[in-house]
Amino acid sequence: MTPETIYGATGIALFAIGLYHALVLPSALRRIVALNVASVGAGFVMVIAAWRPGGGADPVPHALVITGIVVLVAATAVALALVRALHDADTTETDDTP
Amino acid sequence: MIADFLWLGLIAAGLIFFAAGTLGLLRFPDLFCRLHALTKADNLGLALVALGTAGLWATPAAAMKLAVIWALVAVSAATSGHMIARHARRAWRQEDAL
Amino acid sequence: MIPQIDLAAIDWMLVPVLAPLLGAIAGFVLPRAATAAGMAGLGLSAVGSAAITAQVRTGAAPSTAIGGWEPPLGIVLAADGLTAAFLLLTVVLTLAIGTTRALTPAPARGAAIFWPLMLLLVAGLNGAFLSTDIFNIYVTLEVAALAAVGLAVLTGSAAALRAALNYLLAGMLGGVLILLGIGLLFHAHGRLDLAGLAAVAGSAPSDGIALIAIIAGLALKAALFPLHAWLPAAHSNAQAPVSALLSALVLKAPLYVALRLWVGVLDPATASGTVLGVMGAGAILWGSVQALRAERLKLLVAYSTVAQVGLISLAFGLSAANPAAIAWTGAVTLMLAHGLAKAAMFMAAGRIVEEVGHDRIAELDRSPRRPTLAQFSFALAAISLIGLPPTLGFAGKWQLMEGAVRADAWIWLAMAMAGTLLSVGYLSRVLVGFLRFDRVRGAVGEHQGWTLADGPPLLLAVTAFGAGLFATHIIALLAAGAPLGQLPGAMQ
Amino acid sequence: MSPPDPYLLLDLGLAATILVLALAALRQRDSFTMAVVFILFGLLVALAWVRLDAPDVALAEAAIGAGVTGALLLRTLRHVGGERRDPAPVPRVVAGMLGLSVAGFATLGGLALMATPRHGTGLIPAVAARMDQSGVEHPVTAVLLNFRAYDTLLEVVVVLAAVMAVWAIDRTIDRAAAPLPYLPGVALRGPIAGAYLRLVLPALALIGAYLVWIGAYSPGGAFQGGAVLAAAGVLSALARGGRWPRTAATMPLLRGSLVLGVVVFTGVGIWAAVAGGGVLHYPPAQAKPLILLIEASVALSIAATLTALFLGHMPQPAARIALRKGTTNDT
Repeated sequence: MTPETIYGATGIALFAIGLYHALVLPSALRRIVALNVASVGAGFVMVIAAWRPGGGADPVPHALVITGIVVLVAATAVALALVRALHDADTTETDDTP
Repeated sequence: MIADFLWLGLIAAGLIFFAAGTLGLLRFPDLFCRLHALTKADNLGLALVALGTAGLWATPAAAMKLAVIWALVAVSAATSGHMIARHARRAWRQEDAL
Repeated sequence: MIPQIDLAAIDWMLVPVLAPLLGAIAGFVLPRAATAAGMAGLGLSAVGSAAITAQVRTGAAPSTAIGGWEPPLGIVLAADGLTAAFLLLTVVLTLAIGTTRALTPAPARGAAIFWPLMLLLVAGLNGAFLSTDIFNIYVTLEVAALAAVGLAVLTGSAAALRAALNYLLAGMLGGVLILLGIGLLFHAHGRLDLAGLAAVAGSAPSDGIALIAIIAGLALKAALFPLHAWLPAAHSNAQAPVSALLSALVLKAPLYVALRLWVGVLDPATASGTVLGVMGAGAILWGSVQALRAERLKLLVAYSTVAQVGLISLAFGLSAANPAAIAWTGAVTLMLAHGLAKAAMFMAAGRIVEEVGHDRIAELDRSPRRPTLAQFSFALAAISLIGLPPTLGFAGKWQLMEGAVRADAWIWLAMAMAGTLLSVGYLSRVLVGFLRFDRVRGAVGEHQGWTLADGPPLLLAVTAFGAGLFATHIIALLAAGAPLGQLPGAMQ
Repeated sequence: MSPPDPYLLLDLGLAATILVLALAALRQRDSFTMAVVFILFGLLVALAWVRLDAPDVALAEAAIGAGVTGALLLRTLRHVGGERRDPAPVPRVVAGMLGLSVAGFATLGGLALMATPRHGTGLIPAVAARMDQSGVEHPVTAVLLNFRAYDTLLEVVVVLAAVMAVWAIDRTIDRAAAPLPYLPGVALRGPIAGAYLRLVLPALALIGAYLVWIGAYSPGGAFQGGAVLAAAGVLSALARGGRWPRTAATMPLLRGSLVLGVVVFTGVGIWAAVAGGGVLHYPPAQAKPLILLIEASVALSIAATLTALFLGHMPQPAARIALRKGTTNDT
């Protein structure tokens, strides 16, 4: 067993956990968190692809994962803004109809 | 070699304080006691870990950075502890008033 | 004396990406000048796209290694006939949609932010069309996805917000799947350039899973049945120009990337082609039935997109399952035809809603106001979507069916025919209403029934209608630079 | 038989904890606990990535994946006061089938990943051979800001697109009827908080700038530094109850900082093309100052962007604030 196999399996497992929960969880907020977990799983696969026993990792996948993290936080922020806006829309709707 | 054991001992002692703080967080009855456990024990634990690490690293630059990190964490923990406690006390008073 | 600029010496490859990007920034910083900045960005991008197409037609196969770094390390932008066709589609659609927007009185909310979002969308799409690097393609698709979500909420209704959230979550899920596939590909092959991957793809055990993940992610973004659930609400609840953008253009980018990967990079197995075909058939049936049942015009048009994406996927599947059929040009012609016709339809539908005041299909014929030109555009676009000669839709379906006949693939042929018949069914529901407009008479001369904003959809509809006459030229352009045979920008 | 490698035991423990935390976050009943566990999850993932020789990625995950995302989650929970369940959850049968297919996909994927040998060299030699022309000494920064600078430019564009989308969403809300977007209850006020901010804000600015500068030599860079600067931005906004400063200059300044990164990045790229090299082809002699210039402006933009994404609403023009003063009821 090497760190590669341990964390590779962790990455795939995290991806599966995130994917499954992103499909079935009943609240949008939680689906967003699940997508973040799945994305970390994909990140693990890339970090594993970069890792070399004895050091000297490949910098390209590292750059890709950093880009992936930034892209995902951007999308997450928009999704959460939508969750807040929907909450506001529902609140005002129920206020209008007694 | 013997010095190394001293530094490792400091880190171990720090970890014990962390464990105690976490135990307090989990077992203490109310929010104020928990805050008490966290802010006090963790700050001391972090100081010991930082001291031990600085000794193992044995360069002035590393020691300085660790000192700054400890100071910032300590100040942040104290402030956030204060904010949480103040918020909780206000919430309490409001409940009493009702 | 006029200074001589050597047009051939200019590197046009990044113009279709950077011009809209700078237009978006100018429009964002100076909201008052957003329209001018937007149209300028689109215009400059059009010039770049035209120049690249001209180079492709001379057989130059233009390509640029950005920053001078060659693959596998650097990112190469390259263009062939397929790229040029989609760049031109983007130019035509965005100029038409932009002009309509500029001619329409601005709605109160979200007026200025429309332009920067639309230009970022164009930058992302053009970036995806030009890129030959799989990770770079992922980033460009994300630019387009976030801009599209911003555009989709501009109507401000709770329904639009809900639809946009589902749209975004589907897009994020697609993005994460693509990212996993890229990770697996890099793990096995240590590179990201399509040309390099084409040479080694399929040699590693994890390539199958990587392919499934990437294609599933793209299918989700392209709303391929049964991953289409987010589409109808997102497309029907947006403002008309935005619906046109989303339906006609944004869906095409993941389909385009899938085509590049599927046929150009990964050697498609027969079974996978059959899977695509089955998904396509499901989409045709489901989308058509829902379109037949839809009560609102925009929802009908949105469901017809589900069915049309199914037809395109059927053509994909046919070209993968029967390489002898060579139907990929048919699939691409269908994509172009759908882009033109669907944009015209959504914009015409928007104008009809504006004039009549609602889009309930059953009551469309009970209005004293007659948006005549918009109805005419809608009808022309419908004829192209159905695929009657001489439209571009006809040219696409002809190639698809000819391929199916040549490959003795009778089931595929039957599915394509069924799709055509069903589209006649749901579109005639609308067209019949148009013809019965005389049931209610308004005061004659009260309203002329058309405005300047009817011009762009009419132009698009006429283009979709008449472009079939130039189908041979379009197919010749598609074949320029031998796309999908050997990828451009391949560095040995 | 050799004794087990203690580091492998550490890896196993860490991997198991990460998986447990992921499941705990997603299946946790209480939304607030979910957010906190998710942050913890991100921090432990960062630790695992340090173990895998990826310190830059670990910094980004800790600062952005755990920090910024966590802050966004908590901010959203504060606004909506808990989660809303969908009226029509996924039926159990469908969920079971989805679970089976995802499990099958993961098993196949895991087996395929184990069966596939890692590519021998990756792009390590390609990067190493060109490091002397890159202008910086840290390979990850060389990839991000030079070899694949186009990706990074588009990445900054993605973040800008997110702000535009969030503002488009903000414009759809009828503020006269809806709850205010601010966070009055969590205001950092009082003498202790004030003293803390006076101490910490300059420290954060210094740390952010240090991370940007050190990126040229060792782990760090524009995104990690920008995230630290964003923390400063969020803290100072919280001191105002989660609002933008109410001055007429806020909006133009903010718009300027939001686009600064893209403008400088594109400007340098086009300048390089006009200078004869091609887009984003820096002359090797000037590569280092150009990269530092781009990094500094990108870090500022990332800070402004993340702050804007956290606050989630547009700054109100001063005139409109005066009009609405009678209706706001924050304390």
